[in-house]
Amino acid sequence: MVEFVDIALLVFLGVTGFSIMRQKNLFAAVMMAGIYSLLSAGLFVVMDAVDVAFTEAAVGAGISTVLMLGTLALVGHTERDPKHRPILPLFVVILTGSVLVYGTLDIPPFGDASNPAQHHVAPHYLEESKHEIGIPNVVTSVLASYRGYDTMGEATVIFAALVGVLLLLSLGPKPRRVFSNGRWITVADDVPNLREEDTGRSEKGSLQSSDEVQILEDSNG
Amino acid sequence: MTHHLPVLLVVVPLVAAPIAALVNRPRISWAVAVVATLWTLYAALGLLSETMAVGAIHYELGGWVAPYGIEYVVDPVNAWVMVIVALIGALVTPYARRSVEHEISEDRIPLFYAAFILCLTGLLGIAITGDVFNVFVFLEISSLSAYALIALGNDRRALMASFRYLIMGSVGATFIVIGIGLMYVMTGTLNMADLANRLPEVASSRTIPVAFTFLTVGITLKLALFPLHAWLPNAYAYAPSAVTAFIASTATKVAVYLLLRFFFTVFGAAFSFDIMQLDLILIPLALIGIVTMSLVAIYQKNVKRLLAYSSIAQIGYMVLGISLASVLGLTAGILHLFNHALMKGALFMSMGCVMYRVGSVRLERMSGLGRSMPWTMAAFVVGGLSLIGVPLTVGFISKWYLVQAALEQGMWPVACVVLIGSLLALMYIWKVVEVAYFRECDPELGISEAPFSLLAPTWVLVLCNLYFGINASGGVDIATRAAEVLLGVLS
Amino acid sequence: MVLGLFNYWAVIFLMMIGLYTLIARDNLIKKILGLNIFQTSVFILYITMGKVSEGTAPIFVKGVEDVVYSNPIPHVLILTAIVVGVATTSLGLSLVIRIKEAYGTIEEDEIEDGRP
Amino acid sequence: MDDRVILRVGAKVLIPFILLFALYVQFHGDYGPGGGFQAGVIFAAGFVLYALIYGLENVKQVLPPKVAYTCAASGVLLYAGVGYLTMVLGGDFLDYGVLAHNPEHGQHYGILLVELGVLITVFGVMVGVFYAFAGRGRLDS
Repeated sequence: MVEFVDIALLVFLGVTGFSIMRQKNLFAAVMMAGIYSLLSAGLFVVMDAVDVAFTEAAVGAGISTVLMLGTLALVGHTERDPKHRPILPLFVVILTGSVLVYGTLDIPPFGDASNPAQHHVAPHYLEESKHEIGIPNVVTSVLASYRGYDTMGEATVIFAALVGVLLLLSLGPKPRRVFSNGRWITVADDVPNLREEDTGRSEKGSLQSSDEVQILEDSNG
Repeated sequence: MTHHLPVLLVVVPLVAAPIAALVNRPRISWAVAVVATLWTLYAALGLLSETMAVGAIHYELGGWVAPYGIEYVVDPVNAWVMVIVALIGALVTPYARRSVEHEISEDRIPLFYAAFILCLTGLLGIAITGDVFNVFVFLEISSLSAYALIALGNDRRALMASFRYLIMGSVGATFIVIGIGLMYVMTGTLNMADLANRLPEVASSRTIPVAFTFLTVGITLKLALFPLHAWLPNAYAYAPSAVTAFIASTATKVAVYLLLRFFFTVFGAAFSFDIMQLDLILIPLALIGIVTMSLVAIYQKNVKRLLAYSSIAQIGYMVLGISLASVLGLTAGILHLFNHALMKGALFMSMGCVMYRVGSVRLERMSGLGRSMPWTMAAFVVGGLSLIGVPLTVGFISKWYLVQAALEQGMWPVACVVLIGSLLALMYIWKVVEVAYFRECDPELGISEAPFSLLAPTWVLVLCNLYFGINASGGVDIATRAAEVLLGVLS
Repeated sequence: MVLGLFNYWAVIFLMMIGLYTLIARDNLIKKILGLNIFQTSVFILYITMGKVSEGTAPIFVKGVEDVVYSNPIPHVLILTAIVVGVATTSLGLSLVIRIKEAYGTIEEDEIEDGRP
Repeated sequence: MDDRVILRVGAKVLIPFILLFALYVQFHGDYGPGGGFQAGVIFAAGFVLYALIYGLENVKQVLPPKVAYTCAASGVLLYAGVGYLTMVLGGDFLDYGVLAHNPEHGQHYGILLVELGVLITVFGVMVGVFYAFAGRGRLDS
């Protein structure tokens, strides 16, 4: 029964992933990506990773989707048809995939309890955490105590992401072009649009003194 | 206190970053960054001298013994790398104050320093840890803050450069995660020393070579080794000056360190070079990288881009040294980590001075700068000489060891390519020197010398280039010791 | 075990869909979606490694003894990786917004001047 | 605005329960699935829902952006602070055992505190990132 659910979910995931790749409407693709996350959360439950499933559902189908939709509202939601034939990417992907498949040939089969991964460090957590920490959820024990330093790093990573997002979106000069009432408006600016396109003009006024020669050189440099 | 030094090295800047963000005043955030970077320099030097005296230092985080918890391990190899990162950090921060005020809008400055300290924290965390998954976590701290810092460049191309770096960097990191996973499933551990013990049993399986391949590809993406370098030139060229100076001299060095750590400590030299025959792939790639990237550098019109291509070529020298897998070759590679940080730091910082006064680092805007900005251009010339490998500079020392290492194994064509690389470096450095010294400047522009607070850190690095070039024994001793530790000649 | 290596191969297929979308598509949003698929599939790979058949979630329940638990380590690692993934996504998306504002497009091949 | 009565009333009813559920997830994390990260995301989701229904400006009055940023930074500080505290008390960094006489109790306190740190950080980051995305591209913001 479990195997059946597992296979079904994997098939669904494959179909969803494939249609995200093919989908030209980005709005639909983002919704599909949310579904992809939910399906993988389901798969995590089947494979006993309830904490991971919870997080994936909250993050992948929740926060990520909200952020993606917020972005689409600003950048538009249709993808242009690709211009070139993707032969090199296909080659890279097939090569990477076959190397990985080759690598799995000696991996212990799925669910094998004699897998070395199940024998060295993990049993220590499963047996000793009762006495050493005394919390029923082993995942919490490992996350917050045995590997608590990783979790501090994780908190720092998302803090770094906030710093980055604020630097890029909330602070600094006001955008020259904004999306308002369903269309793009170029906010009044004394420099004509074409010129600012080609000079890579600085956002800060102080570096504006770029002459015409540089403009031409820059664009083919 | 000394017992906690390894962890304090990392967590002091880690705490300084949110503080710098919270105070939200440009000058105070800057001061926080100065204190944090000076502390890391002090701690890194302390760790280096201690590990040279007593051997490997272990620190158990959370008080859990090694394979069950995460541990920090300091040995001459990573202490050396941490000194490089901390030294450059401690010099770039004072330099950054005026440079950043000039290039970045005021409301962004506090968070700029927060991101800057986070980047430093991440790099130090990668270097010091003895746990492979912890590497990934700190790798992402440094990468995410680096993407944000690069995107702050004034040119809009900085945004696209940052995005490319983000995509390539994330693919690299995910490859590393796949490699770690495959190692874990075969051994059941994430601790580097433990992995080194348990990997030989399963090394004959088909999984471990694949794990090795994924780790290598992932790390080479991060360090921009020749065919995987596409993200690097624009990222270095359009990032703010202080950011380029910092990232160019530290981020790729830490990636090279990771390569060293995985090849020699985790997998062991025997597996990496005898079974996987890594040298057959890496030596040609390094050689092609040195020649082609130096050639591309000659045709650049933007000097920061020129130096960026030169960096890719220089990474070739480091990888070459590692791939020779001998004590001499590793010594050359490890020495070049430090020496390249010194020279590229000095070069990019002098370009920051030019950016400050001229507002551009394009070649045609630099005519006559030798007269109007004598100290800046003199710094560039010394850094350039070091890059070429002229005697009495650090560049000479690492090239000397590299050529010796190649000849030791009878690879005289390799030695020739190293010398050709020097010639090409001479050509691209000369191009800049020619414009700066032998062309008239426009007196109406009224360009004056860069301010002292920019020149002083630049010249400290320039003097380091000369000092360690003349008095090389200290650095060579540490590098040799590190090479011996990696090869297991000496425990 | 019926499944054997099927699970691994299916996951590798998913990973490659993500990687392909990331490399082959010019649209920057598509690239980020591809990255998300790639990373999520690597998460599945890890969790697959930790599954023990007939096992249960690694949470002790009072009075229940002699149960086989699945391996908690991959779960912990992936919790961290998910957070890292959403951090990368949010930073990438904010870059996409800035690129749209600066260039007026988010198709990579139309953004010509960024090329080396 | 009046045509969205169901949404407005529905949200008003739901939001307290969402926040309550977040706290449940936080404190039940020791016994079942959940913990600081999930709780932080759910807590933030409550505010995101409020913003979607009542508008960004209104939610910014309830929770000013500055507060969200401060949360994000102080969560990291709290987590690292626990590490410093254990160091002062004579243990290694993040060795919660020294926080109480009985190491097991110390572990409980430590885990409680660091999970709280994660909750605060994640909540602050998620809300802050949402503000940044939602506030971009508006002439009035």
